[in-house]
Amino acid sequence: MGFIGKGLLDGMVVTARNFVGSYFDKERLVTVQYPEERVQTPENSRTFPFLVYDDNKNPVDTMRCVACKICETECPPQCIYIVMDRDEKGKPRQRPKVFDIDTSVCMQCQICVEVCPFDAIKMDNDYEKSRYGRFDELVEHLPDLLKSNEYYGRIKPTEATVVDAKLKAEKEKKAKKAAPAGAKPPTGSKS
Amino acid sequence: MAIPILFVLSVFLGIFAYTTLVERKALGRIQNRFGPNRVGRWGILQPIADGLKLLIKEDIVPRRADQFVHFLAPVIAVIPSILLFSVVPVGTRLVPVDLNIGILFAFAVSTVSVLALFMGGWASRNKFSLLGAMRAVAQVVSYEVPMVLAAVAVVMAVGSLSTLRIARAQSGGILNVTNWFVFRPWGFVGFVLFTIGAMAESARTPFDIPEAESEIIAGYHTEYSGFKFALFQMGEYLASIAMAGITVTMFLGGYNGPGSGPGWVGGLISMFWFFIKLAFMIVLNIWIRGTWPRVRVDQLLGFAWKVLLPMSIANIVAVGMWHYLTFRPLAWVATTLWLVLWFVTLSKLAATENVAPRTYRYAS
Amino acid sequence: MIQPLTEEKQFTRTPGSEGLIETQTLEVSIGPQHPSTHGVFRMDCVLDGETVVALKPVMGYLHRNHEQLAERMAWLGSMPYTDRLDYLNSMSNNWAYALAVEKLAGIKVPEHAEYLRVIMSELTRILNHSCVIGFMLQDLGAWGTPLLYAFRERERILDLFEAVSGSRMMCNYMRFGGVRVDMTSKDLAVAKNIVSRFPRFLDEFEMLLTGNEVLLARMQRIGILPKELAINASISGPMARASGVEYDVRKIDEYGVYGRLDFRVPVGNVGDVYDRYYIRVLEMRESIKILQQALHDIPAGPHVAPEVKLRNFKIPPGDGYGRIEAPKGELGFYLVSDEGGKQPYRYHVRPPSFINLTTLEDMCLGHKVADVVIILGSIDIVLGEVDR
Amino acid sequence: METIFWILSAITVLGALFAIMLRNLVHCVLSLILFFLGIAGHYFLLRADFLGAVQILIYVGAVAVLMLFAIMLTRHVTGDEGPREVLGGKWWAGMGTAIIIAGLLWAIIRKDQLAQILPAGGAQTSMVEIGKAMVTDWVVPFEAMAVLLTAALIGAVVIALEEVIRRR
Repeated sequence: MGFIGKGLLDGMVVTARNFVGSYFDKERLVTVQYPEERVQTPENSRTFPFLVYDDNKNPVDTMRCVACKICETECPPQCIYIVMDRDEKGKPRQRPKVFDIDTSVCMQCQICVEVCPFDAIKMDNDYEKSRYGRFDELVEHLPDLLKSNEYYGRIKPTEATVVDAKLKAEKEKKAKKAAPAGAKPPTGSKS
Repeated sequence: MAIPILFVLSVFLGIFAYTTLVERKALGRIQNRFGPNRVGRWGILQPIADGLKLLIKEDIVPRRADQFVHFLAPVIAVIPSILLFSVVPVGTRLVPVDLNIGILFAFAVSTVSVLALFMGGWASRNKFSLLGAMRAVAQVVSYEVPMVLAAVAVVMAVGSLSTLRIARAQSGGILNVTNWFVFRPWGFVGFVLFTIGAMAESARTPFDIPEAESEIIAGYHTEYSGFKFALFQMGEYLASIAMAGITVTMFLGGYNGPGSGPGWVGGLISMFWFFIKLAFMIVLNIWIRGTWPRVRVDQLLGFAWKVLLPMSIANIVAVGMWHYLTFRPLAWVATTLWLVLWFVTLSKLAATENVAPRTYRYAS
Repeated sequence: MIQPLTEEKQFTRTPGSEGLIETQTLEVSIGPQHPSTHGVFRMDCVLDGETVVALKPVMGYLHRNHEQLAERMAWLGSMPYTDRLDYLNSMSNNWAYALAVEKLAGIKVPEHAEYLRVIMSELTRILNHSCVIGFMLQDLGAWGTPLLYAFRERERILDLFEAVSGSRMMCNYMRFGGVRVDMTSKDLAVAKNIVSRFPRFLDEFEMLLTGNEVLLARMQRIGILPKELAINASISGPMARASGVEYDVRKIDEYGVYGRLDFRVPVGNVGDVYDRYYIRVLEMRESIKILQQALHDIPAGPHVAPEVKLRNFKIPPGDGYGRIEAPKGELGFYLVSDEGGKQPYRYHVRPPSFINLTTLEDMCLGHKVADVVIILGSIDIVLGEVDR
Repeated sequence: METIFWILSAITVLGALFAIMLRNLVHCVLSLILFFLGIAGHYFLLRADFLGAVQILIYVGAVAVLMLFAIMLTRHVTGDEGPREVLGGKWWAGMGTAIIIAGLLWAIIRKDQLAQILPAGGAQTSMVEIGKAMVTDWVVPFEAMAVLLTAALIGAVVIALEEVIRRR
């Protein structure tokens, strides 16, 4: 075992090595100086959900969400609130009039994304969403939630390519059937 | 008289402020992080920011606290720490006060600081504070004894209690270095004993038992906030710096070093050496703080009484041997053997069956 | 149990130094806000000087109604909640729940997914163990140095978790019949890199800690948990193994592909804090071995059983208990499904930290306050799991 | 010097008075410490540096701290102040003591003994002189004191041990 105090001195050698190492070895000094430098978040990284739309000129009409409320029911902490949009006659328009996500309740589990059959809701990776208030300000409403498909393609390229291809295939299939689009929401393509 | 005192107040308070910064930076680097680096370049203004922040912070006094004692404690914590500096010879031409009882004065003053810890802990009416106060009292009382005895060795060798005389006794030799007491067998042992004692006395890790954060929140200063808290911190840091200064004076040759001398130039060089050594002691403190875990209170007391006390008495005997064996090589061999013998015996006695390396098996 | 202190009970004798002085006891409530209770947890201690003469753990400050919540939502909905049980080890919690559901529903998990699960759960184990040692040393007063070294290594593992599952701690990674996302070859390379450099970190860590005399003096013969008590109190995990109980669910159940992997289970003799510390170090070394094998042997295939639906997932009536060797001990989920089968009729967690915590008083009596915090640290509790 | 003397004296007397008159035990000890410090100040004023430092080291650093320690091992450490009678009703005992001390002091002052004890200009004591005096002229009393203290120490240990044995 050596002499008494050897363990203590060994420890001091380790800390000295780390002290010196932190000046030269990037592996040892892993701290990132946050506002100036940022870590590149991995593509899979997720924070809060957003809604995808296809056409930049007309976000509200080209959003993929049809207000089917599947995510509302499946959401484990029940942080999603959806009201379907209706026209003057009270006929459902198949798009949400209200789509609220309470980000103070949302636990970023991605289940809404997984269950959505229309690829309408996706996970954002924007982690800088601090607000001053604790209650109302943390609720995200429809206009805040809508983001373009390009944005989605930018933050998650791999995933978006797959989704785009899938949607394109579906659209072509539909076009082959030559059914009129009618009240169906326009499905996405890389426009 | 006035200039040295001004010097002590300004320079050592500055050293205190920047010790906190250096400590935080060094601990940060030891722990692979940056440490404060936002206020000014390299965090150079951090102590000022800390001071301002603590000044304008609300001062909270518990309603059931003993108001007067609670108020008095932080004040008393600082006074002895500042007084300690008065006997530290900073350079050949700069000693604040040359008392002929310098070392004794230092010990007398440093014992008063324990009162502050007790008063703070007791007056807060907090059970954690009370535990901290009890620990502080027990710890300081136990460590005083081996520390004084370790200093007695030096006093015996020099024949004076004056810190200036002690520093002077270590000049000469090759490059003003070889006569430092730390390069004597008894001096080395005394240095180690005194350093341990000083660390315990000023409640530095691994002896920060009175304010053990993970056990009793913050010990005696749990209920202090704002500038009173700052005063406690200041007292503690100043005491530890002053103790480092006294250690330097007694064992590390004080202001002596290559080039130090009585003239103006020599005086400046001697100050340089003193501060270098002081920095060394402070860095050693920080380094230890970044590495070792804290000992337990009963282990600490046991260590003081069972290991440090016998060892310091043996050290006094060694000084006697050194004094009477005028043939130096013989003195070297004899004192070294004597001290090693004691060290081995004591470590054998102290090592109980509790602490042993273990072997582990694997489940079949 | 602590009786309310009456006049007659006020004076006690310190155990050990039989009745030198009659002293007054002091009731101290350590927690719920305390630096080393690892969360909102309270210990009502009765102290005689510094010695603990009675101690009552008080839990429930973090009660979140986990089980009842699970009983009102779909099977999958509980998966993200299991992340929050033991928030350091969401991967293994996921696995325990998935395993229970798979048992109940009779789902076969593809080989590839089983290997992914082993990789994730063993990474979780080394992450947890290194952090626990760090926390314990923090309680010992080492000013965070070991903790931050552990965090430095943990960071790499968490980065991998984020790259694979999308989140660093609340991974929500496993699904019934597999895992949510496959690991890409890049992720596998990262994992291999982590595994290859981890032994070096462990060596440094041990050099810092294992021989340290202060640490030995603080840890050895402190908080001894006898083997009989460990068995009687249903202690599991590294804590039981430190007390000499040869019990590891990985070896007994051979769930997943553990039957195929070659690893040993370290067992201690004394059952004190030091054994609990060192068993964890040894377990990390075994986990590295497992990881090396798993990363080497991982076969190609689907990452999730294709027949499992995400929505409208139903389970025929019945009950099942799935358990895994989580880093903290045996983590089990007992599930009952009734006619509808859309959600659990009964959902019960067997949380290792909670059950390991029950012996706290037995371990602490007669020791000092300073020991209480490291005994608590060596139990390795996470309040999310204790209170659920 | 005169002013300092009076200030110190006031502190000392106040400390002594508070030490017996305050209700809280800890406050009493703290006042006692004030008194000790005042005495030490007087020593310094008389240029008996060594005695002053030793006064602080032993009385403040050891005796008072041991008192605090003893208090902390008893009841009321958390500061519950119980009623405390200053003289236990025996005011006449206090009066008697005061009269005796006053008489003695008066006698000493009247005979002008103080001037003989203290050389003019204060006592120039140094460590070396005290040491020499202790091991030459006063070696027998010094050793006798040492033996006495050792005996007291052993006695304390024996009493404590007996207590332990009796308890068992």
